[in-house]
Amino acid sequence: MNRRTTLLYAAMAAVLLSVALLQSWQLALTIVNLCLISAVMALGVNVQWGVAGMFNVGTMGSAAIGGLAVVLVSAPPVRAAWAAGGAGLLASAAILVLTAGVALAFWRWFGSRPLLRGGAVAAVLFSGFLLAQQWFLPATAAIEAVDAASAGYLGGLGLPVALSWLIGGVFAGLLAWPVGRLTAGLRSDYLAVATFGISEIVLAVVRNEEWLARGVKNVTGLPRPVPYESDLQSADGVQTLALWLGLPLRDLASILVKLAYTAWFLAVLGIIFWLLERLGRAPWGRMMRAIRDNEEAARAMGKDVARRHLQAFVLGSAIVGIGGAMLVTLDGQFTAGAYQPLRYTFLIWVMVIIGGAGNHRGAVYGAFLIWFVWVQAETAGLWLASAATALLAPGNPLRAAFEQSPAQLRYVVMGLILVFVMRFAPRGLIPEATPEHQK
Amino acid sequence: MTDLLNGLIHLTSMLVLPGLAYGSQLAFGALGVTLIFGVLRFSNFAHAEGMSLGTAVCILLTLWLQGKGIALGPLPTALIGMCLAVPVMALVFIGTDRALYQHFRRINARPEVFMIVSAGVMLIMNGAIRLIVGPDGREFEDGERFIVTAGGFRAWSGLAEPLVLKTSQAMTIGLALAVGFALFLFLNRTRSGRSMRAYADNRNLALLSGVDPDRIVRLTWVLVAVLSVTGGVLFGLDKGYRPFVYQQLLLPMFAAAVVGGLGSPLGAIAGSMIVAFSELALTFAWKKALGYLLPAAWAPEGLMQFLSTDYKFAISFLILVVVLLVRPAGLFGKPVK
Amino acid sequence: MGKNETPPDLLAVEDLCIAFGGLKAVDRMSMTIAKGRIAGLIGPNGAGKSTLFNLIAGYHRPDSGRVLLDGDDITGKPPHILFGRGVLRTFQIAREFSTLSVRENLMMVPAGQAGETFLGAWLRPARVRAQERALREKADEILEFLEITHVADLPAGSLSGGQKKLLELGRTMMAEPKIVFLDEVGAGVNRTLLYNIATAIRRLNRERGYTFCLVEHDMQFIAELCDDVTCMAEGRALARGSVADILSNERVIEAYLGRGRAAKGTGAA
Amino acid sequence: ENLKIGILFGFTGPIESLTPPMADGAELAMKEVSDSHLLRGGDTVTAVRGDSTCTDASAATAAAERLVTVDKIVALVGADCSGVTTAVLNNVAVPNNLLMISPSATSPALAADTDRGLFFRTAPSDARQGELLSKVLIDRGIKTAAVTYTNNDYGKGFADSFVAAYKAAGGKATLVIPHEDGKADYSAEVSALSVAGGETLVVLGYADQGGHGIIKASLDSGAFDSFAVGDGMHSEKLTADFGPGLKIFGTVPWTVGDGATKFAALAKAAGKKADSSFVRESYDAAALILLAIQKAGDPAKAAQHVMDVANGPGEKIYPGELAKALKILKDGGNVDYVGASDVQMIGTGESAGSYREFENKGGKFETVRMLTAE
Amino acid sequence: MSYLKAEALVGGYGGAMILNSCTIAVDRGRIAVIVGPNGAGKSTAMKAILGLLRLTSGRVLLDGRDITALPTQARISAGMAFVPQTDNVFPSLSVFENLQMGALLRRDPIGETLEEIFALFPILAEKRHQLAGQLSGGQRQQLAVGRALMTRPSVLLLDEPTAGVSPNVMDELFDRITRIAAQGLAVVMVEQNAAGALEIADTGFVLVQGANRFTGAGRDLLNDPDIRRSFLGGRK
Ligand SMILES: Nc1ncnc2c1ncn2[C@@H]1O[C@H](COP(=O)(O)OP(=O)(O)OP(=O)(O)O)[C@@H](O)[C@H]1O
Ligand SMILES: Nc1ncnc2c1ncn2[C@@H]1O[C@H](COP(=O)(O)OP(=O)(O)OP(=O)(O)O)[C@@H](O)[C@H]1O
Ligand SMILES: [Mg+2]
Ligand SMILES: [Mg+2]
Repeated sequence: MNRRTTLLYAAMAAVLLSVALLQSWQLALTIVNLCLISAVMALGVNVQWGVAGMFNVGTMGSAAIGGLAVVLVSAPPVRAAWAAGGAGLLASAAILVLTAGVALAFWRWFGSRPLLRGGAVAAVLFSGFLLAQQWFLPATAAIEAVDAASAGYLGGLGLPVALSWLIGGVFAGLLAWPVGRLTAGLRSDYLAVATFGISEIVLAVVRNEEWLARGVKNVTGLPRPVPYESDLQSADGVQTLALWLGLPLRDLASILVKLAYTAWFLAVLGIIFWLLERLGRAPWGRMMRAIRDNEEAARAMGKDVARRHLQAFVLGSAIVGIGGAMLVTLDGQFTAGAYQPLRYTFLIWVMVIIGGAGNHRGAVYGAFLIWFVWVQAETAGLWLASAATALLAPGNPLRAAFEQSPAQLRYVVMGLILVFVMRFAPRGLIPEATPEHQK
Repeated sequence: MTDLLNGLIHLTSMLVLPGLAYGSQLAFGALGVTLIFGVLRFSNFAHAEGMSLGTAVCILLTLWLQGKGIALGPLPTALIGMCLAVPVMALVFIGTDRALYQHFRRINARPEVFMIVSAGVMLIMNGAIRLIVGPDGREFEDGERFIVTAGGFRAWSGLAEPLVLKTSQAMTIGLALAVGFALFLFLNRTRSGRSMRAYADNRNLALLSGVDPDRIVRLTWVLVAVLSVTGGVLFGLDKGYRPFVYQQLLLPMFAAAVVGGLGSPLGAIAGSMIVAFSELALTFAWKKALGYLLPAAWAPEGLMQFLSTDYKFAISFLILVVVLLVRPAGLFGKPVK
Repeated sequence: MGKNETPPDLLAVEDLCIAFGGLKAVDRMSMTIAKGRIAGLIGPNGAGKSTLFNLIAGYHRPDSGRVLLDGDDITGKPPHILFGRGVLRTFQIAREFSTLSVRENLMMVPAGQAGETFLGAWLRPARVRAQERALREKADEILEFLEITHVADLPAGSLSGGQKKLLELGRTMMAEPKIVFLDEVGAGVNRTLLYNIATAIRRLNRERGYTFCLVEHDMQFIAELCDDVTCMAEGRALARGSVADILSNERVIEAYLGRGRAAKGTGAA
Repeated sequence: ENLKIGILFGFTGPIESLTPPMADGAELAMKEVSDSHLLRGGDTVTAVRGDSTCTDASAATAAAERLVTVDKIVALVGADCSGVTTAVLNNVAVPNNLLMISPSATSPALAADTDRGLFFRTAPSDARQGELLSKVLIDRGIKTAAVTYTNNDYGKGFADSFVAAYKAAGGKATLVIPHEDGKADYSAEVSALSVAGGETLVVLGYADQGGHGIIKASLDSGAFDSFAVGDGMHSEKLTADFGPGLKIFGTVPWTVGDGATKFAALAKAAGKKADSSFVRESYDAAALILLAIQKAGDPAKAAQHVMDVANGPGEKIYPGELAKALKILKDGGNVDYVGASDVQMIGTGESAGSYREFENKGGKFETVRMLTAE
Repeated sequence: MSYLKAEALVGGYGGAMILNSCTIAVDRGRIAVIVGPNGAGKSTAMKAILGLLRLTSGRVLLDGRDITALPTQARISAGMAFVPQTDNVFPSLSVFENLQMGALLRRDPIGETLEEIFALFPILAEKRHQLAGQLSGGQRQQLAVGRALMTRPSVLLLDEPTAGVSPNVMDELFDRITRIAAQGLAVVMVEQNAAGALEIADTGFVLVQGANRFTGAGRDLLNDPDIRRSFLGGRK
């Protein structure tokens, strides 16, 4: 780690510490936890963009799938719903699988006659789709009717929630695989539009398929991997500790819970970071940089570019999925409406860019910095607004506009930071180390 | 016979006209996107915000004009406001370029860098819009709203199905086609247009051929200002101005530009129509139309919808992905290496 | 195979065709390259030489025809598969990995590096390190050979046009291929250096048994290196034979060399 | 002493155009109390705003955490959207024993008993309003209707209960589809609805979001000319935009004693917007908090008294009468807060309230009749 | 006094100096050829003459006027034309449009020049509607030279115009360059095909590590065995 990096990290730590001391420990820890989760997501994006040069702006979709995994793994199962529609759902799934198989077989058979092949496959897919719907629609209707206000979905498996993080990664990776297969060869603009679109489609499914995770009605009360504050408050050890520290019991319990989360997230981030650093320093990293520089030449040098792209794409998406799962766990709920591109794609991208694309240390740093700014911009905005408007006359419409919406300044602040960093440190605050850079 | 007419009128008013109008509205955006991509070589994420900002400026100017008692008779006053807003926005765009993009061009930054910077610009413009007009919606349409009204048409034709044509729709459709074609001619037939394309292709060599790069950049932004203000205002007239609705157009706009082939004006128009019509046609409930057009015995029971409207977004992307896989350069794009 | 010459054919092209739009860039082209030989491919600009290379190396799919390597059909196989089978090509317009250092440009070439897989990178650091050391030594040798050791640590993007060509050649030396297709190695390379390259090619051919196929417009270079030469024009083979035969072939002179040159006798060794 | 009350609404995000008037409404109540100097020993009340973003649970949690631990608020008006409200309730309010009253979170999931009696809402219950709206349609003799709802928990819950009640009463919902707020174009939705047909279009959305777009597209294409709406669409901006002749009717929480009218007068006097969605509920949420504090004496215990002040028995309290209520409570009396939206808490802290059937008459929304649950 | 004179140029790309006091001069009607090893700075010297490179010291004179401070654009309008070594066509413009771009600054009819160029490179006439990006390497090179000739320049700078061009066309090209120069153009040409180029050169510059090593008449350099061996690749 060079001096600049150390200095920047130290400054970040100092800022967080000052939040703890000047504002409150709870707030500081809340921010840190989110920073850690953001860092995981940023690492995922960094694998795709910084390392493989793939402009994937479908991060939101991976995060949502990761979050969905938490519901499917750790929520308690709704047996009544399974009884009502489980069979129908499985039947339609079986039909879909069968359809895919038949379609594949036709694809092989009619290999030499493209028109016939296309027609046959389309016909098979279409009729399979219609057939599956015969079971699917009544089944989902039945499921959604089961205690619609609080259930109305299949529920999960009731497994430990930390396991769902891993599964979340796997889910996101599995989704990324076909997406990557389809889009990995596209150039950056197209890849951007395509992945953006696909993530919107994923979200449309999550929002509208209620039997899966209650759609827009949200799944709340998901289990957590840490104790509840109220349990801690009544624990003897905690009470003694509170007395000893001279802290209100309620504050201490809340701090302890947050610290427990911090420990979990730190561990996950640490493992992912280590694995990625290792990969980057190995010939894999060199190969990826070569591919990023010139795909065609890499291909001529025997590198299977499509496969490598897919590899990075899936790996990155899986990491984002893990981050998404951790986030849902921390919130304790899965909110389909919460997935907005500005928050789950754009913000993560800003973190990577500002931190320094291609450099995992930079990405992590960017995540800390940007999440901090994102959360604190509101306070800063308030302060800025009052500072700026102090100069304006009370009746001034500009002043009114400022005072009305300090929260809005959050976006402007983000835009300004982004533009300034790009302008004056285009390779980020902690740039990737390459042989002497040329324009 | 009346059934047939009713069916056709139904299709026209529910599918064809909305499709054309929506397609044309997309087309203005897609043309801007495609032009910026074609000449300045980046995908401008701030484009939708630019349209919104242009419309906001136009609304302020229109209010001012209306306050002075200026009107255009049957046409909306906003048309004058629009003409006044174009130079303002041209200045805004050129200013942004001077402050930001110019630097990145100079250091020969990768296209992704431009995209990212434009995302920053998007946020800043977003803030500017809030300052100027706030987040609330506004109606600023005046003049004659309809060319053909539902009641008027029913009374005139005696048919059960209504036909509606709005002034703003008619203007949008007409202008989109005209502007797209003019842009095509400009780029291919004029010296300036050719210089723009040459500049896009190989900046260094363009310089060596005597092209003034600054002029090209200015010219591009002026054209973009014309396109985005016109498109933004027409959209606002038709749907009612809401500042942040334009963001929602960004994606279909890009999809349209990509389907048509980034960089190709005719492609942008074709792509917009394809996106608009596929969104509408696949989620269209064909029940009524088929009921009119088919013999009574065959009249369908269900809605005859291919896909529920929940997934209409998915359609443009499905098309997009298919086009990208089959013809990566888009329908009108030229594959060049 | 089938001809009864002593060295068997390593590569055979049979009736290859490809059209761009209406233009038949390669039009029923057939040729063979014998194992261990240095074959020359010449022809006027636009004859289809680079396109033929692209077809053989898997960058385009032919409309019809076959490419055989050692008797196996390799038509339309993607480049990275061909690389694995020992088929390598360089580009007419050099394509370096611009942000990698020159040395890294060489080190990335060999296939099957343990550190290129997830498991290798994560679990077998010792093996990766050993491989890297060996690669580095090899790369340094090549840099020395090409006289570009002084730029070893610069990003390849900042090399001069000719240096990039050398790097391109250096990469093929890292790969230990069976057959190398060199598309105009000579264009833009200083002639003194070019003849050193010729020596290198000869040595690689003699000592390591690489087969070469090269496109070049410098007749002196062709004359010095090639065992036999094929002349292409308008997408098909115009003539084939020894260097001397080809250089005095009327049709070749007409289509390619030009009268003046033939008269001056430039290039005839 | 100066009491701080938090206001946590989505000042950025999808419903940002609704939230400023809502916050104004809540602050109106706080100012009223503050100016009366009757709260406990003459306490003043200050509002501290925070941004819930409406969608981002993490940002909302952080903002709430800041309000609680840094600004030291004693109770919270908010949050707005159900998702963030649940997150704030579970992650901040419960651990910190903080009273929360939301003016707009309507998700039934919030009625669960994990809230430790800390959470209430003045928002009308979707379920009840759905039934009433269906009654309105049936009583008007409308037997077929197409339905579209905003695709969130509010719209979805509302639509579910409306459709169920409508069917039970013999009506036919020809098509029930969601619409996303903030989209650019609604012609596909409207054309599907139009083909499905129906005498009227039921729009369960927001007046300055997708609902506006749906009505505009319907009028423009001639698909529907009559609209039935719920509380989210109760805004005379619609008649301002689409002309005074717009055929629109629907239900909205209202008070028998004209609490809503009184509130309108109050807001007008203060120069604030009264007829935007959830503004009255916000005023009521803040008022309830303050009255409960007065009754409890200690803000930490206020939650236990919310039901008392909301449901009476006692003197009925309307907007603008908070000083009177404080006085009564101070003297040991009882109040029954009615407020601007006829607050009536049922079960685990939901508002039952009463509703009015309104209809557009020449650009003004006028009461047709009051509706009360049987 | 030479028509074009670059004196004691010193400069580089940021870090190390690439040009270390290099001097190039050529008169109207004359051809100057620069040769030297790869990476010697030949292309860089060309860029410096055109103002594409910031100089640390040295000056460029055109017709006795100091143009060191002029931007590239002004030099182009002053009659300089340049064919870069790489990226020397507009790939997504057609061949015809590429040539039109060459004549961008001209206000007189271009038909005649066009005919001349088509006569010189018949392949360009044949492919006039094809995109330049789809040309073969040698065809591209011909187009690049054609584009520069379209400007009707007074100074023509060519960076390896014959790289990848087939022998018959190369001979034609050298021929044509001689004839063009004779019409009163000053030509500066970087060439690796030194044998061909020095043959027609009036002056030859041998550049090594950014500095002039030898200067002399083309034929003299060609016949000097030392120079031949170390720079021109002569064997015999
Ligand atoms: N993508 C393409 N689209 C259309 N035409 C093409 C394309 N690629 C090549 N061509 C044409 O095919 C012909 C053969 O080109 P190729 O590059 O193979 O020539 P070459 O023999 O390598 O010539 P050179 O010696 O100039 O490099 C040329 O006429 C060229 O214009
Ligand atoms: N853009 C650049 N940035 C940094 N260094 C550069 C750049 N371009 C060239 N160089 C360096 O400058 C030196 C001279 O380059 P130049 O292109 O002038 O050589 P040249 O004499 O034209 O060689 P060649 O005959 O191979 O074209 C080389 O060592 C090269 O590495
Ligand atoms: Mg070639
Ligand atoms: Mg050079």
